[in-house]
Amino acid sequence: MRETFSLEMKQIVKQFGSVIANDHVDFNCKPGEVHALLGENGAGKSTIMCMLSGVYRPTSGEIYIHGEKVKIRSPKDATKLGVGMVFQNFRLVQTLTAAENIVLGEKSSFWRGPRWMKNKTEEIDSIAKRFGLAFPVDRPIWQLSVGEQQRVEIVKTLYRGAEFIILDEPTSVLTPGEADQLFLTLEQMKSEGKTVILTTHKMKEVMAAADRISVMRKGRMIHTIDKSDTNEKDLARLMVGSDIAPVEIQGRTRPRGELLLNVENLDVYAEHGRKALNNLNLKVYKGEIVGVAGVAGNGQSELAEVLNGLCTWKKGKITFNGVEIKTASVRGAIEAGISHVPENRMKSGLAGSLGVVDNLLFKSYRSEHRSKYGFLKIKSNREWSQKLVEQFDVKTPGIDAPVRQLSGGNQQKLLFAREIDRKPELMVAVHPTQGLDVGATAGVHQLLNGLRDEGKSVLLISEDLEEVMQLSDRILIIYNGSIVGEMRQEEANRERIGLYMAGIREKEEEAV
Amino acid sequence: SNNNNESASESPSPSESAPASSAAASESPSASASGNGIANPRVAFVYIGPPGDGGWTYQHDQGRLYMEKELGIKSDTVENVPEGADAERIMSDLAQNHDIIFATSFGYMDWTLNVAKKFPNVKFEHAGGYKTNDNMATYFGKNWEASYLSGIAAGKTTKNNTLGYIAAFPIPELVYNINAFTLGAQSVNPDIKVNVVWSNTWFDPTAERNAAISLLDKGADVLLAYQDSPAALQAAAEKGKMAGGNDSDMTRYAPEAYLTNPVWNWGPYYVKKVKALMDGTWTNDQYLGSFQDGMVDIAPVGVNVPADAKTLIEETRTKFVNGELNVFTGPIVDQSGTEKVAAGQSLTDAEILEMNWFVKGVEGTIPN
Amino acid sequence: MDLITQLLVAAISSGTPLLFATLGGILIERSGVMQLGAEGLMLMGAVIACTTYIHTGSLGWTLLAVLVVGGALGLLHSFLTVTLRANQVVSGLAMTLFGSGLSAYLGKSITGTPIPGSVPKIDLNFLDGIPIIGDMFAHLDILTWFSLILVILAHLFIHRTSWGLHLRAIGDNPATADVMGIPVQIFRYGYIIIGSMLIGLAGADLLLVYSPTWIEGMTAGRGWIAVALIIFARWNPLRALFCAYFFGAMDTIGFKIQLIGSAIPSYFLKMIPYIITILVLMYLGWRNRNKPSGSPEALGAPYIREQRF
Amino acid sequence: MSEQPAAGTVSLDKTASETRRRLSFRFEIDPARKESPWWMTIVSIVLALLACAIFIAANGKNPWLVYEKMFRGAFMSEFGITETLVKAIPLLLCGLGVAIAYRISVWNIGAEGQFVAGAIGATAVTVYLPEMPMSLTIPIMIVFAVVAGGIWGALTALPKVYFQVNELITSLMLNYVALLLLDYLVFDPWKDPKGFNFPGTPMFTDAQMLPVLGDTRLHLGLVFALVIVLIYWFTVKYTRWGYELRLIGANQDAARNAGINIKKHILIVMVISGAVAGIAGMSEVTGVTHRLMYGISPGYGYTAIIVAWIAKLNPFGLVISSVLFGGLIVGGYSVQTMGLPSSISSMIQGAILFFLIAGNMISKFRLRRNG
Ligand SMILES: Nc1ncnc2c1ncn2[C@@H]1O[C@H](COP(=O)(O)OP(=O)(O)OP(=O)(O)O)[C@@H](O)[C@H]1O
Ligand SMILES: Nc1ncnc2c1ncn2[C@@H]1O[C@H](COP(=O)(O)OP(=O)(O)OP(=O)(O)O)[C@@H](O)[C@H]1O
Ligand SMILES: [Mg+2]
Ligand SMILES: [Mg+2]
Repeated sequence: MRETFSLEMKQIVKQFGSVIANDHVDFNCKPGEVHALLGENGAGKSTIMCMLSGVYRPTSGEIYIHGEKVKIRSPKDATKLGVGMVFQNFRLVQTLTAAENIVLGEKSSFWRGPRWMKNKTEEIDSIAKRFGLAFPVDRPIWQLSVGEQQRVEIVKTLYRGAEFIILDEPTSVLTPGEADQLFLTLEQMKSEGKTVILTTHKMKEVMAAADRISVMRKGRMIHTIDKSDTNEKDLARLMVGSDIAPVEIQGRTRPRGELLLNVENLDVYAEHGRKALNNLNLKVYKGEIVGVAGVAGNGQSELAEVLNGLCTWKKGKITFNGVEIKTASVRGAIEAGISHVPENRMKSGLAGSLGVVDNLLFKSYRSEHRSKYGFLKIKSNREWSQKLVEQFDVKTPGIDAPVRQLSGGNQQKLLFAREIDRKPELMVAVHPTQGLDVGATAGVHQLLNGLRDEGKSVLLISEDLEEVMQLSDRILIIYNGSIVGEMRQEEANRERIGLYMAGIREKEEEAV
Repeated sequence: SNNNNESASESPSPSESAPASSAAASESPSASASGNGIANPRVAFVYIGPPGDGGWTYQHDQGRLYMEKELGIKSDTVENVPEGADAERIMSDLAQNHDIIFATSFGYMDWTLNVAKKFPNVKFEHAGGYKTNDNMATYFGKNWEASYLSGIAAGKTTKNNTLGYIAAFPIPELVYNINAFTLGAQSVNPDIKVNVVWSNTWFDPTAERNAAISLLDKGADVLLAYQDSPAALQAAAEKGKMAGGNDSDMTRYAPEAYLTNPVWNWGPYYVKKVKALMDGTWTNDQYLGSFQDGMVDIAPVGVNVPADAKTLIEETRTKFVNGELNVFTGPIVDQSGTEKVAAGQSLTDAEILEMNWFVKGVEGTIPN
Repeated sequence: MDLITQLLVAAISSGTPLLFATLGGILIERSGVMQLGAEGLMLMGAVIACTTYIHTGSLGWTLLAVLVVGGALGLLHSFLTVTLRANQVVSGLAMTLFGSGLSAYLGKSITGTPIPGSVPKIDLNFLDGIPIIGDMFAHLDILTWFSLILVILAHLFIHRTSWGLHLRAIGDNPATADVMGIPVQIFRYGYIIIGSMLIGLAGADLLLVYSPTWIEGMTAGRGWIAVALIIFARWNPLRALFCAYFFGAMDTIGFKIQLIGSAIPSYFLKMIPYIITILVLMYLGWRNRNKPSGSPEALGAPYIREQRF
Repeated sequence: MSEQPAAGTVSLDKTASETRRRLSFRFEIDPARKESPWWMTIVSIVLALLACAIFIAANGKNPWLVYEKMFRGAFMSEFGITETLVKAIPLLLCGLGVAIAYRISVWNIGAEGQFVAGAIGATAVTVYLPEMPMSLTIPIMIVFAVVAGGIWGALTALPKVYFQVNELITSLMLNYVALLLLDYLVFDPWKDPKGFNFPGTPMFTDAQMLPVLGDTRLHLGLVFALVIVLIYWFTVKYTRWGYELRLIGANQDAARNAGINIKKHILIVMVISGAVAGIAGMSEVTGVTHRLMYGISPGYGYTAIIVAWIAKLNPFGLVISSVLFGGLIVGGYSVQTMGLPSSISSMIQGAILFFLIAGNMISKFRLRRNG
């Protein structure tokens, strides 16, 4: 058996504090295959790949490469063993050029005059061409687009002569078209004898590109199977862990109301002068859920930020509830009744070192119920927090416990408790179910649905197409900072959305 | 170094002496010469810098050691005491278990006075100031006489009639020393100019060095630094020029480049006053020493100073010892040419100690 | 010599200690670790230089001792900030306090004792005739020449060698450097130790060349100036040269102005470099608002491999 | 191009790791551990004293006697205690100033300059409004000191907020500017005309001095400091504004999302930070030196940073740490008569800080057997 696998991981356990991210995971690869590692958010895919690339050290377990037992104690060891990884969050030095990033860590020459760099640049260029991965080699990374950055990352592994190439969720930043291009690259790699490991939670990609598939769930390896022996439905069941498809969302109980939010011709510039929103138009009516789909990095974050008063706009007009919003103000947004579920809850939604009460007070501490004459109403705030914790079923050691001690799902519940308790007119929810298990996800969906049923509105910004299609009354597709397509729930299908996401307009679509 | 003093001082508490202060101050004018002596006086010195500074504090420490040897007693020192509120605390602390405290810097004046008022049974000796109390005396010396002699040496040594003077603070002590130095130089060479820069520090070798280099750049070929460190001398030596320092004999820092300078010799005074305390004859005078009693002197003249300067200095020195010469004897005009001292007249010590004008030939200004 | 030449000469002589310290600081901060302990390190360098020179009379041993002590203190800083991930600001402050205290303590017995000799000079007599260059470079001591060579070496090292590339990567994005096989923690140790040696050497230079007797606190804030110069020079060795010399020239300008007889109080002149520093940084901040600032992006943040972003 | 290692390398590697495995322990940060326990501070201080004892012993002195003398000098008499408190007042006030800035991660090391600015502000009252009763003079002095210190704080905050200039460098540069301004004033326009050119203003009149306790030097500044301690504690804990500070301190991004204007808060906090240090300067000139003079601060502003850090920015902890450091300074001078330099106290302060930060971090680690 052993010879058939070029890579084997046996009984790998990885523990972070009290969290067990990988629980006795077995994983193996055959030489020259594309192996997909499938699992929901938080299943432990990145963790096990990071152990292969030496970034994490296993708590216990063994790794074999070509039948030899090896210890991968650092990324350096991994490189020596021919393992190269493209991380979910790119590992690139922003101030260095693409070429410098690629040759970083190379031992060959101490002196790096212009001659040496020129030779290297040519070498890199030729590799990039061979795999159909073009990018400007001499430009600093901070000037490159996300797609280009990913290509730099891939060329980096190829340049370093990796035999095992790990791509961690490579398509989340790509359009379907770019993803197809990537799959062609994978073919090319395979034909050169490389083993490619692809982690993802998107079934479609798995079926398109993989030879074999491993499915992880909640830190455990569930199953490894050849693509020919399975289908999307089985995989979904394995991944989610039950036959039952995610909770059905009931249809709308009342018709949508009048116009709530109207965004016209909005231009927003992000850092380093990049144009993030480009003449964007958007309408949200009362009592509807509007989904915004799109490839990451097409202006979703800026859209959420601008609606919540976190960034200013150069041009355009925002009207909320019939009143024009003149300046960006978070306070203004909060007072107008806009709620925000930010994309990274621990980064910008919660303060990990503060307790539950303080985290619940975030947006309401200015209100008369929570404070008076500048003083907090300590006692009544605690009672109110206790009530919310019970009402939203947040599992916490106590209302003074630092929220970083809560599990991810409970943190998200806490955040929703805070945002919904304010009875918002509009909730801007960004990736609201990322990292949540099925039950928690269903809970969140129910909450969003509930808001709609009360006549409130939700702007749902998500990369998860299924979620967007399932929840939204209307789906908008954002591309390059503009809304390029709109469709009602009934009209939506993956293919159409995919074309819009790639920036191919309706007319062209019809022409094709 | 003072364990015997320590144990002896265990019992007297501050409360013993402190509450009596206000009453004691006005009680008897003769309190200054207290009747009964102290057989084994506990002596403390408060220093502005470290004894190794090579200048001012070094000389005080030499005086202290001399006193210890002469009288066979031990004394305590506290060094690097800033001229601020810390001085008051440190002296209060010392006053609790010492009989006499020498405060060896001008800037301690007010703090010493405060502490002296609180501890009427302790004697205080303040160097260079003008405020006294029943239990607080001052002492200083006519070092302008020595500056005059240094001026003679410089005047004989300079090749281009340009001298430089690095002055610590624009206080009368510096002003009269600069004037005396200039007059001394002009006594052998009337065309001499003295460039003055203020360093605004007593002791900062790098600043002193920068000041010296600026003067040398300006063209001065002989410097005198009324500072506590030998930095200026070292800088001049590097550039092949000559310089003198202050307070002590600085030959060892740069033998070739050494000019000479006024030196202090505090030992005899310290012996006298501590002995007076032992005898019960201590008084709160304002003592002004001179060549006559040896408190003021001039360091051995450097090897590269012309021989005729040496003899001239010896002769003039004898005149000072005999009291035959006053540096500030007219006619003296100030920088603007106004006559300050008429021919045949001399300034009194009190007038000299308040001097705030430069004589003609000094290039520089006194702020305000 | 005209005033400008005099200022240039003064700039070199009083700027050299600053230059050493700034270069050391640049190496340390380029690796992503803040360095606020320069004042203490410089004082330690000075006191060790003085003690060793007085006891051995040998410049070689003196410099060696300075490097060893500087390196040892650097090791302490790196253990605290790299291994224990302590707050880098506080560790630097502790270094300043500890260094000033310990140096005063160690130097008590040698205070005021002149060192028995001086740093040899390289006489380039053929330069003597040339107006400005001759005055500036004809008779510099070996440490000053070393500092000049070091500037060039540091510049080439950072921008033209593989290790320099590693250094930049470590300071900007240690996680990336790590996955590229660069031993981040070891390099940080190395740069902190080497940088601290250079800062120690700055103190030694101040003592040996500039002001050849030890006194307590003799750096008089030059270490802090060096800390500012690191930022002022924006972590670039060549710019560090000009910035250090600018501050060096400002050291003597007050006296020059007094001698000219100008009415401007010297205090205001001495303020100029500080105010200019702030103004220049404000200008740069405004100009670079749309660009990476040039400061090592991971400066101040300890790196932990398994920590999530 | 491939850097595939030979089989031999791998197996060599393996044996090495096999042997290491049995012996190796890993030191890693335990995420569940929170603050280090309170006794860690005491352990650190004791260890620091032990480490310094080595240096003292190397100097031929008995460390135990030295420490005993320091302790006696600082705490064992009415005089020692009051003097220690006199020193603790500026440390406590400056420490409160920097602590509030550190709470929102603004690294103000400019307390020294803000202290001097406050002292200058207070003295301006004696120069320009000399004839006023105490009941007016002291409050006006406080106002002037607060304004002057606040301006100095704002000068640090404005470049940070509007031009992204690192506050470390601005506040440091402003320290020098303040000290030079002080020099200018006491050497030139404000110099005591009867002071024989000594760099200092005239002595303050009785109406311009803070009342003292009995015949000690302990002055009303202590009350100012303690009142500010209480205000600080109450504000952070019970007010809306304090809540905002806590939020900014815990997570700036989240605070921005909560509608808190961080720039405005940085400005306000820096003004307050400067103002509190300014009060320290005011209380020092009116309570202790009774004149503005050259070298008014022996580095209180810098020591205060450590005082604040050791107290973990806790206002009551600050009271303890400032008294401790006041005692170290006072005790440092009292060991001079044993032939030791007073700098021993900064050596001990530095050592305490080293051990404290090390101890703080070590207690977050735990030893783990390598698996
Ligand atoms: N460095 C870390 N420290 C603490 N916990 C971690 C760390 N990395 C991962 N985890 C935890 O381990 C679990 C698995 O995370 P991992 O990133 O491997 O998931 P994933 O399958 O890659 O999910 P995703 O699809 O969101 O990338 C999660 O619960 C996460 O909270
Ligand atoms: N940093 C931490 N400090 C203390 N306790 C923690 C920490 N992280 C997790 N825990 C504890 O470990 C438990 C498991 O956390 P984890 O995030 O793995 O939950 P989970 O199984 O993913 O739940 P959920 O589905 O809600 O995300 C939590 O209930 C929490 O009490
Ligand atoms: Mg992942
Ligand atoms: Mg979870």
